[in-house]
Amino acid sequence: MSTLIFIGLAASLLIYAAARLSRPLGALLLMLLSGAGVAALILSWGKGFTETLPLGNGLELTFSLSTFNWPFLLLGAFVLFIVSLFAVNALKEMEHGASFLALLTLIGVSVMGVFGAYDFLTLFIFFELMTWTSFFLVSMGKTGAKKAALIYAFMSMIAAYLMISAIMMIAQYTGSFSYSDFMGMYEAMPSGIRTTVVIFFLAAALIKGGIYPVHFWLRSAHGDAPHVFSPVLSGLLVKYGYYSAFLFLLFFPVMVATKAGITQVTSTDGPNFILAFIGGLSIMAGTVAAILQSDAKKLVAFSSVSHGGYVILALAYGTNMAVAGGLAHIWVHVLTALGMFLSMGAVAYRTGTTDMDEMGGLIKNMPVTFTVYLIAIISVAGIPPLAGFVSKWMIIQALAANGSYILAFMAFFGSIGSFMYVFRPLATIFLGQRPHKFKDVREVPFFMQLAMLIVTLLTILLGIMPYYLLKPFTRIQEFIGMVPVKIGFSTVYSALTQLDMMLIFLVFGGGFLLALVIFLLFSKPTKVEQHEVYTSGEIAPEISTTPEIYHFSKGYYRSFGRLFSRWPSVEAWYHKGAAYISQFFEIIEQSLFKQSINGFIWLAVVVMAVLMAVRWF
Amino acid sequence: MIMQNPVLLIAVPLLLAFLIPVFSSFFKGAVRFIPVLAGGFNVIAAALLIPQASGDVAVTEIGGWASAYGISLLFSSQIGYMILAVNLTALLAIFYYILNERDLGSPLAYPIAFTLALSGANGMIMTGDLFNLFVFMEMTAIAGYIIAVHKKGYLGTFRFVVLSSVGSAFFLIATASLYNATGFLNMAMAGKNLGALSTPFISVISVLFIMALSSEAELLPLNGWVAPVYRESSGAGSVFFASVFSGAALFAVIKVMLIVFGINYAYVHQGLLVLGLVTLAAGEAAAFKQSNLKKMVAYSSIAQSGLIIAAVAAAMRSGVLHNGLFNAALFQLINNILAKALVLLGIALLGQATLKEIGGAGTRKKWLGVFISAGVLSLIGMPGFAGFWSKLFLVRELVGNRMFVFTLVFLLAALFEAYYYLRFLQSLFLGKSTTAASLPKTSWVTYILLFVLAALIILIGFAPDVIIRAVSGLSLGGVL
Amino acid sequence: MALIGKIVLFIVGAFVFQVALSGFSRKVIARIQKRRGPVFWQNFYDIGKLFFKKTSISHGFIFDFGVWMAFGGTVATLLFVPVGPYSVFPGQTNFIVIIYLLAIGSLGMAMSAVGSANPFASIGISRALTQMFGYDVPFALTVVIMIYVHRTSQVAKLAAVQSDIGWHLWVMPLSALVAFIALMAMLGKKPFDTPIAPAEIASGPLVEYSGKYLGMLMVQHEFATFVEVGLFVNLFLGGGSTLLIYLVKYIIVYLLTVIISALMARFRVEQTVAFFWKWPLVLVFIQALIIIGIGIR
Amino acid sequence: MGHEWLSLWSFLYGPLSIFLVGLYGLLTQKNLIKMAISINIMDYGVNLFIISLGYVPSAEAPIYTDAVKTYLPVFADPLPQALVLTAIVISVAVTAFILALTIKIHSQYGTTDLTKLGEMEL
Repeated sequence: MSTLIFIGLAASLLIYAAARLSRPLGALLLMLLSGAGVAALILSWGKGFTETLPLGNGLELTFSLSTFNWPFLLLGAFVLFIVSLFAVNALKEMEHGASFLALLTLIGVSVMGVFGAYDFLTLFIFFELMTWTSFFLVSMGKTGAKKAALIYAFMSMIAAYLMISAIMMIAQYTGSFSYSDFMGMYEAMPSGIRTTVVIFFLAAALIKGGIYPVHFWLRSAHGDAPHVFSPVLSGLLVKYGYYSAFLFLLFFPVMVATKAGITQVTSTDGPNFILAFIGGLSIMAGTVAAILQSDAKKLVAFSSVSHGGYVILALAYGTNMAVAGGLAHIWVHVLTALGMFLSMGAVAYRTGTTDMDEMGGLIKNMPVTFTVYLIAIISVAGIPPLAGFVSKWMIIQALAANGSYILAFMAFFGSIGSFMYVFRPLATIFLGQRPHKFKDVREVPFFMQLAMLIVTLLTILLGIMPYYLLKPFTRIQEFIGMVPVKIGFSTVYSALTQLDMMLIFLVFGGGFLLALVIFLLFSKPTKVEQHEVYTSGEIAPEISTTPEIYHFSKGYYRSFGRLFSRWPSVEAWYHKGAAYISQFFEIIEQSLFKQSINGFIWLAVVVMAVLMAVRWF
Repeated sequence: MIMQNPVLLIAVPLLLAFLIPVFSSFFKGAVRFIPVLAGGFNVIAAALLIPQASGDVAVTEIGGWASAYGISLLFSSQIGYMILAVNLTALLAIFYYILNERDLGSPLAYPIAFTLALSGANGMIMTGDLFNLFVFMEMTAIAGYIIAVHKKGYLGTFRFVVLSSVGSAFFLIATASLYNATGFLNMAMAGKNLGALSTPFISVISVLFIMALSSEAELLPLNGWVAPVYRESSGAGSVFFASVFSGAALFAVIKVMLIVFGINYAYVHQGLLVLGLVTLAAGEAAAFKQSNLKKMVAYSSIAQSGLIIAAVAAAMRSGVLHNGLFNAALFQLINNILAKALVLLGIALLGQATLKEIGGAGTRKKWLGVFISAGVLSLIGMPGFAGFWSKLFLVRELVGNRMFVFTLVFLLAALFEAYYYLRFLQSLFLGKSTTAASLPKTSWVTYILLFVLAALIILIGFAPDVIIRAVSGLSLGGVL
Repeated sequence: MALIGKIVLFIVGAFVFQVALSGFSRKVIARIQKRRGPVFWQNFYDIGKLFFKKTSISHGFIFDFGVWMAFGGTVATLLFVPVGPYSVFPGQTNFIVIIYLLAIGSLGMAMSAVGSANPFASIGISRALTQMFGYDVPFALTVVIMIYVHRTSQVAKLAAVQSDIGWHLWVMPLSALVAFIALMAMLGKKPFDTPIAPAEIASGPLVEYSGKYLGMLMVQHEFATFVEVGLFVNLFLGGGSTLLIYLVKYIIVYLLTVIISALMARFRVEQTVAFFWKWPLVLVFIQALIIIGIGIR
Repeated sequence: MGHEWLSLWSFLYGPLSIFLVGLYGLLTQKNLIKMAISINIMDYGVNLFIISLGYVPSAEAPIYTDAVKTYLPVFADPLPQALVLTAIVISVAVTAFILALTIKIHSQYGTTDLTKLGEMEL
């Protein structure tokens, strides 16, 4: 692995050089590399190794490939593969395309490091590598991106410092950075330190994962990042947070209990319960915020907040069903986030905007993109027979089986609310009246379509055959000594019932065919133009001249928004806090550094007097 | 071998500095190369000396006096690395001066000042004698005054002169009193005899020392000059201040603290710790608001000095020397010298003063942008660069020694530092310039030098044990 | 083969029964409003007329596709709901599958409607989704309580278990109340008919449909009704040990919704949501507390 | 010892008060020239202090002559005197520099008043 990391570093230079010659070449190189990563990982199914890279002076980096991190490494390679495929065409007009690709390669390196780490130090190093590379990548986006990147970096640094503090506390106690040492020592640590470590580490994970009270960086970072990078942010980088939460939850009481074979939460364990609750709040806040967005990418960003909530809720809930569901949901969210962000990127690539209120009727121009988006949102909303349903079903099963009504309420809230927000882009970008300026928009080029279609295909296949979705995670459950969830090729068994995705798919397909047959049996319909609609007596030609008037998708859910008009906004608090800090800094500068010379001497005399006085008395 | 005597590191530049006026009457044009000669000699000499020095401190006696009575110079491999870092950055600044700023001021005064400053800085780092330290400090300071007025920044320089003079007056009082009480000017011996003295006396002396050194080391009460001087000084000048002067002065402070006061006077270190932390916090807070790049770096430099001093003080605070923390502080010092030189030189080469003006300059001068980012990323402690390790070690030691308040202040400061430096990088690469002014030309020599510095930072970033080995043992082998 | 026969029987049976019933309900409404009303097989006429109409207007591919999806999705859902003692796929009558599969039908219809590019349709759909957000959450929770208590999420089993402990209508009266209100909203009956609101937005989603499109959507609507009312009957009224008992219960519930609907005025959409998140939600949580506190028996 | 207080005053408190006078000047004066003078006063105080430290009661000048060999006198401490020479040189240099700077400032800004300069500064 360490060799791979050095190869990755070298590759980033190579790709930069290649991309200077031609963007597609650089992107193809990256695609080949990450594709090779995907292939190698699939081939290494079931294998594992650990290796160390000594840095001297007692420091060493440890990497491993095991059942535990296999799905995550695959995830990283996969996302990069898809995105670089997408980038072959998409980067053409980007200002800093070559640097973009080089930095994206570095993200790949950080993937290997974060997911492949076998000790906390390595984990941290590659976390930080990700921070600064993704900072630049986010900065390259549209107008608001610079501010967004700064907020993003700021939050990431907070997470990093929380994490490093926790790591150092662990290291001080266990004498090493290794995961396995910590696993052995965790129970024996003094409870004060343990609590601090847990809180710090989980807070870091929550920030990175964009979970509710610390989620606000997602809106701008995901929304304003370059269209090619948003899928990576949402599909890959927030997964770092989920992964570290998962990693850390292994030491958490409930997970320990589950390891002993208990499939049911016996007590509402305090910390777990709180964490699950935070996950639940994140689901709700993300959902409501997503519904109220009018920018497509920001909408998807908040859907990430909501989905992160599912993952955290499920992982913290800790029954074997919930854990398997939560882990599966990570992969599901990768696919859906890719699907949604890539299709939004494709739309923006052609139209140059992500403002939903401006668009409409693009399905005629971009049918493939529409299909991709449609499949992605069916999965996001957790509608069978796609992959999204499996994981949501498992999570809800786990919650229902143990009677956690409040959490179940939260899960349902997010799930049903997602119908609302996923439909809005569908309706206002692809359907409805098409503004005149988008009449000549074309479908995106081949590679972009290919990248999107791969994602779509996988979403469908994993939905019909949940075995491939769940097997890696049941293997993890075996690996960490948890009772694995029972799965069949297309079936999942819970304590309450069983689910047969193939059956659902076939029945749905049958119903669809029936509908088609009935439809075709009867007389052929007449096609009409887009603007020929019933308008209760309004003047129709106006529609063709100014379609915006009849678009009616501005403020799509405005009535719903009224419900929340008086709710407190976390973001507003943060802004207020930032303003106070800024003022405070101003005062410090004025009083300590902007004196006249006499002032400085005064300052010195006072400091001297104080120092001496403290000594003397 | 003659090169083995560390006194040459001081004497050669000094000699060359005095030769400059003589030289200038014969070869007017060649004068400007003399500082290069001095700097180059020092770099080579230091590089040659380091392998021969062991971790232990070698004491070189000057003028045939036994070390406790005469002036003595200390040298060890750690001091050697310090000298190497300082001289390397100084050499860089001098190159920059020759290539870009030769016509800025008097063609005579500035070469002299640079060479003199080099000599003084080396003296400050190496000397083991308190009064000698004063002399070198003043020498450096006067050279510094000259360098500070390079770009006609009279007001900032005036501040600098006044505050620094006050500091040196304090220093003299403290030194004289210490001499009177202990009978020695030699740091080690004075420190040894300190035990017999009363606590009030030591506390007064220590406060005086702290005040005195605070002006040079950019610590809080007397560091009001830093921002205006950085802002007004030339490119070479700002590098001198950020890397050469503050590096040498910080090392001198550390030396005085370690050798004279040692670990037995918790209250001395406690005071210094608080002062350092306040400096750190205030510096970062002030830097956060700046849009002038040099002022931003200046305040950040203040903050870093505070951090280093606080860390050293914390390492000695509890009656035991925490090697790890001490080494981490020294690591941070060296990283700071190298990275800050890189950043300031880069800013000077871009020739733009504010965040807005610099917009997009990094894309127009790609390599320069890359080098600057290496420096900046090292300063904010990103992995792959030297600064990451120093930050990591600091956190490790701080958490390990349960100094949670310090950790908190340090990490918060680092957070804001990261924010404004990243903002700078963002503007550098992705911003849109507000001025139409074209960027000054940069010669390939400068690029090579910058490359060396950046490579050094990245090298340490990947193999931190080079520096760890260098700085560890300064406390172990003992200047004591 | 038997399976296919069963499927056909289910679909045809549901169609005939529900269309007849809805025709009858028109009569009921008419009587409440002191009219005579149409004959009860009027709806068969209507559907037949629509299907055999020579002209129908298409607004493009997605307009057609959405209709197929809506129809197919709803038919598929139908097959997972147990009717009395019968179900097509025994052991697969998973509640969560049913409510989410029902959503695919709704999604198809929504897509098709918005695909027509008519602003009224768009408004209607946005209201429908908003309203759905309102009622589905409390409704799902009522069922979660049951699932937890009985340790199964099979609708058939949840229905069967009531023969031992009594109907959930009596055991969990608050849940039943909530579920009934939610049912009204699901069926789009007043006061929860904002998405259609004929006088306001010209029938909303359905504004652009004609001919066989409208026919298919009407059938789809009847199937969805069959699923939704059927769920209520199964979950709260103990299903039915014979088909007849089931159908009787079904008719009573359906007519009840129709009658109540005839007496109500319309909510605004955000009022609907606010309403559902206020009282029904609170009631469900109270019910949950009671169930946790005193148990089922 | 009657002259104890006298020696204390002349060797310790006296120089220190001179130093404090200088410090006071720096604290209050707004004129650059006056500040330079204050610094100078401070330096005088310090130098005097150092010199006085070398004082040993009834000692001889530390000059090694033949006569010394015969009766081993008490020498005054020669080191402070050596030190003070250096210090004086430095303070002269600094003073010269400050004055030069003041001239420059005056020619550039037309004033030597710190309050007026403060507005131009920064």
